[in-house]
Amino acid sequence: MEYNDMELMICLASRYLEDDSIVVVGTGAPCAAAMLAQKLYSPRLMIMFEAGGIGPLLPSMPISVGDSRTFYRALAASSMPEIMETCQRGLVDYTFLGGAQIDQYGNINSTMIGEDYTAPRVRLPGSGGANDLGSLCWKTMMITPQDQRRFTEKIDFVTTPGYLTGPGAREKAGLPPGSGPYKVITNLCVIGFDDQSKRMKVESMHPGITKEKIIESTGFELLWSESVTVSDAPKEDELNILRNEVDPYRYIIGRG
Amino acid sequence: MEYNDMELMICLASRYLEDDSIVVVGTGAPCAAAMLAQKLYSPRLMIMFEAGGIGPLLPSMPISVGDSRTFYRALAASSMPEIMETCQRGLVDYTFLGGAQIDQYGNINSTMIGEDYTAPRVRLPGSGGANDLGSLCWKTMMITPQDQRRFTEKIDFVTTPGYLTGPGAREKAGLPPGSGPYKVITNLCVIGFDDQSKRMKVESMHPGITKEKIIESTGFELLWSESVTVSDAPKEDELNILRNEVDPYRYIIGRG
Amino acid sequence: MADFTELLKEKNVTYRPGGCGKIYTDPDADRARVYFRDQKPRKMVEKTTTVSEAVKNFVSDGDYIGIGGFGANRIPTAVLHEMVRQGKKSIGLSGHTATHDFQILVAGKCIDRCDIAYVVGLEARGLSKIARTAIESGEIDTTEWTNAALTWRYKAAAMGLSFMPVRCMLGTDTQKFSAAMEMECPFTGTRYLAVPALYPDVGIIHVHRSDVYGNCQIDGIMVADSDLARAAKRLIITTERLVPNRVIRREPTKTVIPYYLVDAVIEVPFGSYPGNMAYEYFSDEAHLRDWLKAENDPEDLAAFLQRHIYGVKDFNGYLDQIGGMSRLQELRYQENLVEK
Amino acid sequence: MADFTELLKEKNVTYRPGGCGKIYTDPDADRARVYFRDQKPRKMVEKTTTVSEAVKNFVSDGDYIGIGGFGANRIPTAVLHEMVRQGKKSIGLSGHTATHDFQILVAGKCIDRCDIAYVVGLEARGLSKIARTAIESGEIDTTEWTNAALTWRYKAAAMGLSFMPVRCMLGTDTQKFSAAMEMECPFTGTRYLAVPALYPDVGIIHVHRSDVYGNCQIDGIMVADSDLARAAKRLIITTERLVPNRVIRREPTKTVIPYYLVDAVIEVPFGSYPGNMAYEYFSDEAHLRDWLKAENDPEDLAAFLQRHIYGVKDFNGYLDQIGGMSRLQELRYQENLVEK
Repeated sequence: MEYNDMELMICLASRYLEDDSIVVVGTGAPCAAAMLAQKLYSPRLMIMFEAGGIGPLLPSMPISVGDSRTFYRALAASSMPEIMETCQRGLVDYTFLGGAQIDQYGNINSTMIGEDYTAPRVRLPGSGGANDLGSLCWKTMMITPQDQRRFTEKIDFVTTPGYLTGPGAREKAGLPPGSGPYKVITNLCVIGFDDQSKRMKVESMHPGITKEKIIESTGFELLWSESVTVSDAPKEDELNILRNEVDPYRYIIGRG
Repeated sequence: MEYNDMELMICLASRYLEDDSIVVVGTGAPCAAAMLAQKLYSPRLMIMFEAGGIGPLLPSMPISVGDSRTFYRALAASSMPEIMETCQRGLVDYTFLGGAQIDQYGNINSTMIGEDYTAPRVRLPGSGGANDLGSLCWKTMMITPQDQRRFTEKIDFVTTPGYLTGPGAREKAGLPPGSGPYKVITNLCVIGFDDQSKRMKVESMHPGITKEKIIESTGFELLWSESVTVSDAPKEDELNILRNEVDPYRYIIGRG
Repeated sequence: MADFTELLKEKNVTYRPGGCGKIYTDPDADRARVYFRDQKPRKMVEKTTTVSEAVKNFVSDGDYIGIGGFGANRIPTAVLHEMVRQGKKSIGLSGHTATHDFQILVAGKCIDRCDIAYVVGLEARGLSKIARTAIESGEIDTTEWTNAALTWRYKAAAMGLSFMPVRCMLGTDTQKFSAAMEMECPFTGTRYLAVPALYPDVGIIHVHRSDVYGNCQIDGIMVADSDLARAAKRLIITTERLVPNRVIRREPTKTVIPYYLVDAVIEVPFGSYPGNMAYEYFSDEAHLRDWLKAENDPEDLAAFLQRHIYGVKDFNGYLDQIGGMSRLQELRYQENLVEK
Repeated sequence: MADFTELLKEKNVTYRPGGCGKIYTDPDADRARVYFRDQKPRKMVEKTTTVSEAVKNFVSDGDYIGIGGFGANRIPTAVLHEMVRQGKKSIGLSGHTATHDFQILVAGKCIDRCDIAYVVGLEARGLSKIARTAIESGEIDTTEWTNAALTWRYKAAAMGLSFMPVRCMLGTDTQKFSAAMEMECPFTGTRYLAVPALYPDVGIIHVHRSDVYGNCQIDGIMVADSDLARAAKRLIITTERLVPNRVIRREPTKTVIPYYLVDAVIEVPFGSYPGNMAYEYFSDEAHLRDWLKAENDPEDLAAFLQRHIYGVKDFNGYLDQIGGMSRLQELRYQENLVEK
């Protein structure tokens, strides 16, 4: 079956969400991935939204992480402090983030492009809850297109901490030990983080994508897993459910 | 009309609770005084209980500050942190405390009698919320029988802060400026606190009580207001409402 | 018996500025206490008024405000429009995912400073051009925070404290442009950022139900509004419905905002429109798209604002403009998953 | 524009022990995080069990526990009796107004240490002689706190922190025999006590409604149970009624304890007896008086405990002893102000 980049990323991301784990997601691709995971792989995946929704029976894709869909027939309709404190307490396994720029340590910029904070070239939406989730959840995943502009040696603003400047830097800054970036899922490959150096390490390349293509789409040096595999392409049932049940109006996958 | 000491103290105390103010009360005499005030003087007096009850329509005297009467048809059934934080935020005007010992600065002991904390001669109930309320509410009132044993130069344990060691001591300790003991209502007199020295100062003597009686019932030197008056005896309507509506089973006034 | 008493020992530490941002509001808990003692309306008296009067009496130029809800969900639109109509100026804003609310106030040029976590985007709907420009141009002064940091700044105030230790922002530029302090735990030595308590001058919250005194119920997620209601020096409530006091007393467990926190109560049906109100009506996505589109051209925007805000008398006039009850009923169907 | 940025400056400060009490539980937030990650039951699976099994599996000798409710209101009596029957030893207790619950555990000689705010009195009912003696004799080691301090120690843990600044206890002997630290605000210099986060090994809470997974509703005051449920490493829930999951999902605003905090769920009708359960049944004052009276004589007490705890198989056996449904119905009438 044919698929676009967005469908590819969502399908691959959905496979990483284990059953019986807790994930805080935003709207868009992350929410689609979590919904797809629930329907195919992890029926008891617990979805939380930062504004307070806990374990809804999502009737459709939310437009906002605070809209009424996020607590439709939910287990609990709580609050923003409740969700953030649940993260800070160490109960949330996964979160999904996006951003305009990302560096080799998984630090993310969603605040501004430019040199001067007081006069940004482009002001972006900002942290919102991204910094909180990336600081406090155990494993941070990212879904993002990959190109030189986004995957850059030095990002203009560290909105959300990845591994900061490398091994030990999160702990030194006071962030909870054991937390940090986990996977980056792009339109080209799946990237993990090297245990020692905390730098990005390619784990699998998507079907038809070459190492060269990945290298030229990245503004810094990537590490490569000793056994780089080819990513499993989206399966028919994944695409069917994604298109027919998760995002029938193509709000998200229409952007791919 | 005849009345006993408990009835006397409750009636006098009720007169100090202004309308449209907020009071946190415990069970017993304080609750009776607040209920009486509501029925006679201050219909919009807002009664809170430390376990979470806010503005109930009390059907009868609560047995516990957490029982269901404390939030019967209440404006809110909240929580202990909610009440304590409302006090800490400075919204609560009055509280009422009791204790086994009290000194000239209004410091109260409800923890233990004896010299050694690890082997008390008598262990008393403890602070509960008393220290919190006496620290965080604006004005602390006390209802207590007066004798040499209770009104003592040095109390065995400062459970709840009065003015501690005198002027400025509360502020120096870090307690919120402007808070502190307000009135002590005993079976003999009504006592305020001297603005300068923060020591107890007799404001009015109950009918038939002499200055000598008060002095010999007190283990420290009392100050005397320049114009000590005679307390207004309990009025007929106060006693009637107290006996018939507030405490018909004489749970509290039966102890007087 | 486990024993951690050894943690109780003297330590010399240094508190260091963790960022170079500004503190726009006074975090002092003692001064807040005195304000609450002297100014908070302890009287349980009727507080119903009009939106126009409430904005006149309780919002002044220069005030710092906090807005209830999240994004375009359960927002007090009527009060925000009225602030624009009355031309309020130099307003400071706490911006934890403020989206359409921010957009309204920027359109009215009301805001000059913002504690910022997320304000220029409308989530999945895209970015607001005017909001973005207001920040890029420096028209609005900003200090960086995160949603959790702002939530916890409210919570510090709601608890009557002057600061709260938090574990977010650490090590990032978000911290560097915040106004947090670096500190450590007195027991464990764990590194924290201390964030200053945020006591807004005015809180504005839209709720499902309130009585005339201001005892309020909210259905669904609370976002940060429980703490905001407690942190705010003055509090304006708009409510879908005014209900008798006995409705409140029937289920006291549901009261999330008690009357003594509230200065003004106004019944505003569909008061979160074009935002979503849980269990009542869904957001009007078409209208929000129209607004975003109008921002592409200053003349279009001026006409749009004239039609929907400046040119109408009040919020009911706005509801007439957008299609009245017919449109609102569509949004109600959408919210309640009714197939038309 | 008001500006408080000058508060953001470097300060050298000293943290000083504020008391000579003991810290019985580990306040470290990082270690708590790891426990929660590795041990908290993330699976939404059926967790119903018996009281006896729950106490066997989730309460060990030496554990430190926190009990829900307040005094003799909404207490998990069945679990406390079972702890006595199983002879649990060396239990630590968080004692914010623990009254009949404390009395039960003291009668069973279960407790050896207590963070104490209020435990020997039964409020208006008078003092428990055995509770008092256990403390006067030194049989139970104590550290002083207040109700608010213990509440805020739970809250620190519930927020995932290792401490919380508080404004109570300052300047008193209560402080001197606590295990608080003296500190000051990084912004304002205001003096605070820091209290250590309290993460109990086990929380035990009685609720009105739970589904089989542990999603719980409580009617009426929450006391400190929202924070206790989040602070506790393990959590045992007894519930007046088990309800289908769809009842929970119908009103998600009412869920105060979500399933992932819960290790065991047991339906125990009248589970707070002889305590009060709001909207269900009033406290049995006659029975509580009998208990207090029995404490005057060791033989009387032994007989009383034999009859009501040791000699019955389970909590339903206890309810039979005290008069069964006839007596319980009287208490229900009393609670609901029904004139018989």
